[in-house]
Amino acid sequence: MFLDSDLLMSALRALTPILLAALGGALCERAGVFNIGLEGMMLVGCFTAVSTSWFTGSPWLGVLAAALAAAAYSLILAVGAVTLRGDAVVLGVAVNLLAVGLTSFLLRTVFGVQGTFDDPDLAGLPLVGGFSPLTYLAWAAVAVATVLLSRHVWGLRLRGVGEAPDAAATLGVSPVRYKYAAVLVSGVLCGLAGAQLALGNVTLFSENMTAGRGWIAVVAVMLGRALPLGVLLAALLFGLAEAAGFRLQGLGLPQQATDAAPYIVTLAALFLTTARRRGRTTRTTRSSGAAS
Amino acid sequence: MARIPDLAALSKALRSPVTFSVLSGVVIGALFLIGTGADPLAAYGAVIAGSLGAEGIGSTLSTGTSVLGMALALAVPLRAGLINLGGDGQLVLGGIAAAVTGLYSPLPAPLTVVLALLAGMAAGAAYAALAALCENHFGVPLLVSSLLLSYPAASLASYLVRYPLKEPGSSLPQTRRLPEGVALPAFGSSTVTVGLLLVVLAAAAYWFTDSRTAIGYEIRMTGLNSRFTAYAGVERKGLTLRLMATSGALAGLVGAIGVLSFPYRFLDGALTAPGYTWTGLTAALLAAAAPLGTVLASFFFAVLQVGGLSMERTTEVPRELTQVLQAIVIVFLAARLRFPRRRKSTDREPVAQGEFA
Amino acid sequence: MTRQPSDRSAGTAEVPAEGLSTSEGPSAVEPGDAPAHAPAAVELRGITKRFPGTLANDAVDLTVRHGEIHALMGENGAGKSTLMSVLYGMERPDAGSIRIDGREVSFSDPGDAMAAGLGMVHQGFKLFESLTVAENVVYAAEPRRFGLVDRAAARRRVRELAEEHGLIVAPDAGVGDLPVGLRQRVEILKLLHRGARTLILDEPTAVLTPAEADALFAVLKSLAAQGRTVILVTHKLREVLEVSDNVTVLRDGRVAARLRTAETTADEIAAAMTGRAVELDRVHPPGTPGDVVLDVSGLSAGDAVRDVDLTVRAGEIVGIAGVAGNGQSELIEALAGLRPVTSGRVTLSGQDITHASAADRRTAGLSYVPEDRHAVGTAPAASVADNLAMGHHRTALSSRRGLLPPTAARAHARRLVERFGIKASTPEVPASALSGGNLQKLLIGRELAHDAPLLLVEQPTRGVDIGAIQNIHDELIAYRDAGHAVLLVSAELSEIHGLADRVLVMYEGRVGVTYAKDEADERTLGLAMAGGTAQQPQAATQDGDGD
Amino acid sequence: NAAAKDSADDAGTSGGKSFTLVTPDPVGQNEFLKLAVTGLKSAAKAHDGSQKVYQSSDTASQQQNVQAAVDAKPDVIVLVGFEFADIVAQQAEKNPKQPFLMVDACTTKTFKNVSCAVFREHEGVYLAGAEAGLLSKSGKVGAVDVLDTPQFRRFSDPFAAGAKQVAPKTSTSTRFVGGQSPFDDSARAKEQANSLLSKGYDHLMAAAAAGNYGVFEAAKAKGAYAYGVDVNQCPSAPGTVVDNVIKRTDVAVEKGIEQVLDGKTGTTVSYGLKEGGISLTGLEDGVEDSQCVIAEHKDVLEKVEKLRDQIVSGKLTVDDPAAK
Ligand SMILES: Nc1ncnc2c1ncn2[C@@H]1O[C@H](COP(=O)(O)OP(=O)(O)OP(=O)(O)O)[C@@H](O)[C@H]1O
Ligand SMILES: Nc1ncnc2c1ncn2[C@@H]1O[C@H](COP(=O)(O)OP(=O)(O)OP(=O)(O)O)[C@@H](O)[C@H]1O
Ligand SMILES: [Mg+2]
Ligand SMILES: [Mg+2]
Repeated sequence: MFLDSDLLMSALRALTPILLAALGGALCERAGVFNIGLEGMMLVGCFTAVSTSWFTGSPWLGVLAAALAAAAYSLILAVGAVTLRGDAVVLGVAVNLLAVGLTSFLLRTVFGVQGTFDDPDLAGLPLVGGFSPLTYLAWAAVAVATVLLSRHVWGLRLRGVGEAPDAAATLGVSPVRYKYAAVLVSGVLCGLAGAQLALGNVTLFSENMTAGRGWIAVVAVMLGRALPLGVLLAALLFGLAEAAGFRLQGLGLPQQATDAAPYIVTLAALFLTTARRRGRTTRTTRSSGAAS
Repeated sequence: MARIPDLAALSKALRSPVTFSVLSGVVIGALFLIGTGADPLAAYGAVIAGSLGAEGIGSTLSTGTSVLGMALALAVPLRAGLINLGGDGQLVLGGIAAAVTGLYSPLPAPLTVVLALLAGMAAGAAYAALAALCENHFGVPLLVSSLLLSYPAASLASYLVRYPLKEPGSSLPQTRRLPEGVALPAFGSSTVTVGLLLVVLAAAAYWFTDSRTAIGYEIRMTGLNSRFTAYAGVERKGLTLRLMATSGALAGLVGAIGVLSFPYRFLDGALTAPGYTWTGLTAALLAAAAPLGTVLASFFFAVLQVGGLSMERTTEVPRELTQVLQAIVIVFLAARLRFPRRRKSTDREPVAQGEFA
Repeated sequence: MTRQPSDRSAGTAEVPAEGLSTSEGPSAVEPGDAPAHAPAAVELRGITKRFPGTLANDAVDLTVRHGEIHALMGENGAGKSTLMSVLYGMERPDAGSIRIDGREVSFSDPGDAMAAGLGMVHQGFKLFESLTVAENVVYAAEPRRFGLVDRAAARRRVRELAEEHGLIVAPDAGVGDLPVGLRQRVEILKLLHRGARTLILDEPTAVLTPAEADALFAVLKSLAAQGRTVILVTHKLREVLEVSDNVTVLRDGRVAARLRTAETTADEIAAAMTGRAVELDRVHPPGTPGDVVLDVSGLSAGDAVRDVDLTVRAGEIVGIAGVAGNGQSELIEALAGLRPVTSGRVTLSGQDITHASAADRRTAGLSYVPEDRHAVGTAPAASVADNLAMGHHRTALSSRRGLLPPTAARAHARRLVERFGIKASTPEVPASALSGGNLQKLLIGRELAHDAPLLLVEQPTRGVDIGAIQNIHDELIAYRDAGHAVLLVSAELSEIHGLADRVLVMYEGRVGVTYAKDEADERTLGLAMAGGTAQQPQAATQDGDGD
Repeated sequence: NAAAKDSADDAGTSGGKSFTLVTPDPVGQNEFLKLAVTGLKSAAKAHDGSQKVYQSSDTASQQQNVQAAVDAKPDVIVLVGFEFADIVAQQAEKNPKQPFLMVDACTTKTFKNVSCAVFREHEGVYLAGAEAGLLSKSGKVGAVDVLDTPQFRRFSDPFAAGAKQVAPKTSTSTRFVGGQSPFDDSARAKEQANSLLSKGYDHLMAAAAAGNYGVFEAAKAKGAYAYGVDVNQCPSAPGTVVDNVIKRTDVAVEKGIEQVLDGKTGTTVSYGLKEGGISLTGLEDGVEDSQCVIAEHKDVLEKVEKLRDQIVSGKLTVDDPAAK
């Protein structure tokens, strides 16, 4: 049968890095910071994970270092967009660009290779039940993020900060602090996404290996309306479309068609969800300025 | 802009965020170089010599053609606060349309060239307009619709050139070479073609529209406050559609120029691999889409790209350094540069203009 | 030290001011229940706050006793909000000290101020529209269970407080769905939840009907009776006289007068506010109406505007009164072409414009001064010249081929700056550099310059001080007298009363009776604005609870 | 590997001959390009000359690098890859005195100053396919290619043909990595391999460039087998990689330079099984130490050797998908 457990496994593996990054993106979105630098933060995570695992021999240290490095890297966005009030979109583009340059530069100066670093001695993450532990972590993160955002004090404050920073400030909640926290946590999650990609999905680093996954995460945030569960569904949709695409190649569909499939499916899903949303809320009137 | 440069203007220019950012980028880049044991002076010297020297200037100008073309394509909607992330798709469709026209047009060669350019522009425009329609009629944000539409376009072009349009016997996914004469004339023996003139003309037209026409004024004001222009009767959806179509036409033009220049055929991936779309976008963002600034930023990035490759050939410094440099400049500038998009009404902070001045 | 006010109110102001500003010694007045020797609830000394180009507070002293309702008055820009921001820890003063209950304090953020027992309702609401009432009330002071927000406890708390203070509002209602009167309650509940002993309310009644305002005052009085202290920031004389115990008047950042409410008059306060005698509530002579310019019949636009009929003739000003949120803005937007019309018919000078675009309506002879001058009426980042060109750029300023020579725009800007007395150093400065009053002049000047048969104008003098108000009113009257039709929406009843030849009241999207100029006194209008009955807020509460 | 460094080190030692190699992609872990660099170095050593490697990453940098190479006028400019056909044709015409050596491709027109060395990989892939056909338990063998292009079809179609030659009932299938960076996306390559493995395919030809490592990982996890390309890739996944289609780019570069220096320009040399330019690790000396699975299957090797002999003698011809 076409839909089988292998397809699902494949989809789940493919979506893990996207899911982790998209959760980070969703937190930022909720805090009112538009984060399109997920791709770059993830790539920094990939490189740090591989290099740390290589030099220490421990993939776990690699994961830890990836989370820390990507969080540190995310400070560019935090300082630029929150403290200096720069344009988040421009900063996000720059964060992505810098990550490609920086990791390629370091790949050459640290490992002396260009393109790909791979070695049989490079320790990847162990598999538990067919998945890397970070896969389970990603799913747990969905649950945690859901509870955090909807029920936890921190989440309530974060949502308030994202919606009306002035109002939060008058109640003694520092929007800056919450925005920083959201960006840093997104950095951590992107770092984990990178570690999963480079030590879980495969065990190697290659230049620009995120290959657009960060952008998909950005789209997943929009499609999932920045809700953890929504983001999960969006990532799942994309993962399934991609995994199904692989299958369809086997049925003779040209590679170019299967390449395009996930994007078309995502766009179609966006059409449907936004059309429905607009049908529901014709009443909201004065929000035209807030729509981006 | 047309003021006589006096001392105040000079000091203002020196204190401008642009100068500051470029200098910061250069300094941080130098620290990187020292950190890896290289000589910053030699490296930067190699960048300058390799891009502006006699042997490099041709490459800089031909790279600059594509970078500037894409930068203009992305600047036009950006001026009104719209971000077109689908440049790659529009570029590729422009290229393939030009290739098909070039291969199958029954007209004499010079007319075919014109027709191919027009076909490229039309294809790019139509596809970009599709993204605008997604925003206007389905409420999918332009940023996302243009990005998502870009991938299928690239896949479509890839399919066409792999199967129906493939050059028989070639082991590459490429079309046949365009017939003799179906090419943009080059300057002397250089790689610089009339394409550069076309793009520079487009830049001039953009400058003129921006500063001297009513529609340019409306676009600028929309970028600063779209509710303001809507209130004054500027129709948002129509403007989005027209701006995106223009943007796509320019991207398509770059694609057509690429196909009508050496090697005179459409080769899968050749148009997008050098990343002109991203470089162009960053140039446009850097300049806040201001016409003159966009031209200067594009030239600056072309210099960095060509110079970086040359630096790698002559010194042992990886070319990624220039990419890092480019990104640092943008980070520094972005942190100080604010776009009026999405601005809250209560914001009264002065807005830094991204003009290079 | 007390600054000597230099105007004619100085004499009267001086004596009670001395009495109020010293906490020691016998006092002639006994505001509230606090014993005279007890330290004041709030004592500001020599507060100075400077913004680039503006001295917002200049050595301001303010003493507020326990259990007192203290009014802080002043024109727009006098420094009231700034002073309260300083007190509330949102702004650091450049000089001066703050004492709460006699203890010197220094707040670095509102959290500190709240901890010291202060609470503030800000000018314009500071609420989270997507959150529920309960979430808004407990935000940043949440009852918790295992680190999670204890929603049941939050709801309980809201109900308790609501009952205790007569501020009924449904805890689970989304704040975005509440009418303004109820939002005001949520703001106050927020403070009570935090146990605020001193409540600062910055222009709390700007958006309330007189009846809602009265209900609010009843609540404030009962809070004061409980021993809480209230600082009421306002520029409405009626309210001050009705509710406060003492008044401090600010002018240009300085204390202009300290008055005891019982011993002062409206004229005295107004004079202290402006520094000269002012003719309160000027009423302009009526116009001479001509042909119908705007004819609206059965107009509906979504839920906000329902079956509205109205006409505006050349040479008359028709005023629309109403509490904010009853569809006035939506009506104007529908007329301006910014909101789709669901049914009905609109003609302008005989031309059907029901479904015309905004641009076509302007061509047909309409100009429009919107309510929100920063978000809608201007592009603050653009230059004054660019802002003044908007709307004229396709007509007067550009050639037939769509060219827009920068010189033409500059010349046009200079003309308007001169004609309307806009204070701008050059036409090239960004509009954001203009003061509120000047920005409003820019906006009104630009729209009047169209010489369009119909002018739609919303809140023409909101946030503008008295000098500028009179100026703007004169311009509008002159425009009317030149034979144009004007449709005026204002929340200021005195403005409507003073300018309009006929008055309509909008309530829940509908327009009721038309009042002639002499019928339209503030009492009548106030009643009509509340839907004909003073019980309206109560009714809305019940709706909210029913959800 | 760190080729840029080498070139800078050697740049000063003039006197002898000078050679410049321009690659279409970064050398990195690209075994094929690494071998070309090795060949270039041995040529430089043999002629007491100097060598430079210019690494490109896209069409624009390819053109700029070739231009820079031409401007420096070395004794031989070596170019590896199909991508250079148009550029070399253009430059060769403009610079008739400059000798070029193209490896792995040739210009369509012949030029006096352009020599070419091409490979018949399909012959080697065919033999690998035969091994797979003989070893497969499930009777299903597949391939993972970078992209659906003729040049990569050379690694999948003959693989299927070889398997069917020895086991006619074998079913075959090919997957293409595709995506946004097909040459580097090992994660996608791995998933493509998995999609084959989950359908029961147990022997996979890996022609996924950097993605090969992903293919090996996938095969290893499922206990299946894979085939490498260009060099001996068995050590990267011992017990999983059965054999490799060896492409002696180093030999082609070294011999090519030799010929050009000898004045034999304008010729095309084709390397296949017969010339020893294409081979399998299993058919070379030192199979025992190669860590390849095939070392344990002498019987299979015997059969494959026979096939090879037939191809070498011309009795058997392998279809070249890239020639279609
Ligand atoms: N953040 C700021 N930066 C610069 N100037 C400011 C700032 N906040 C207030 N001002 C200026 O300080 C002065 C006092 O403003 P404030 O808001 O305190 O007046 P107000 O009395 O509350 O007026 P209103 O009745 O309009 O609320 C004004 O001139 C105002 O423009
Ligand atoms: N938030 C702010 N940021 C920067 N400057 C401000 C801000 N608010 C006010 N200003 C400046 O303070 C000055 C006074 O502004 P404000 O709007 O209070 O004027 P005003 O006293 O009300 O004058 P007008 O009579 O024109 O209304 C203006 O020049 C304005 O540029
Ligand atoms: Mg105020
Ligand atoms: Mg003011």
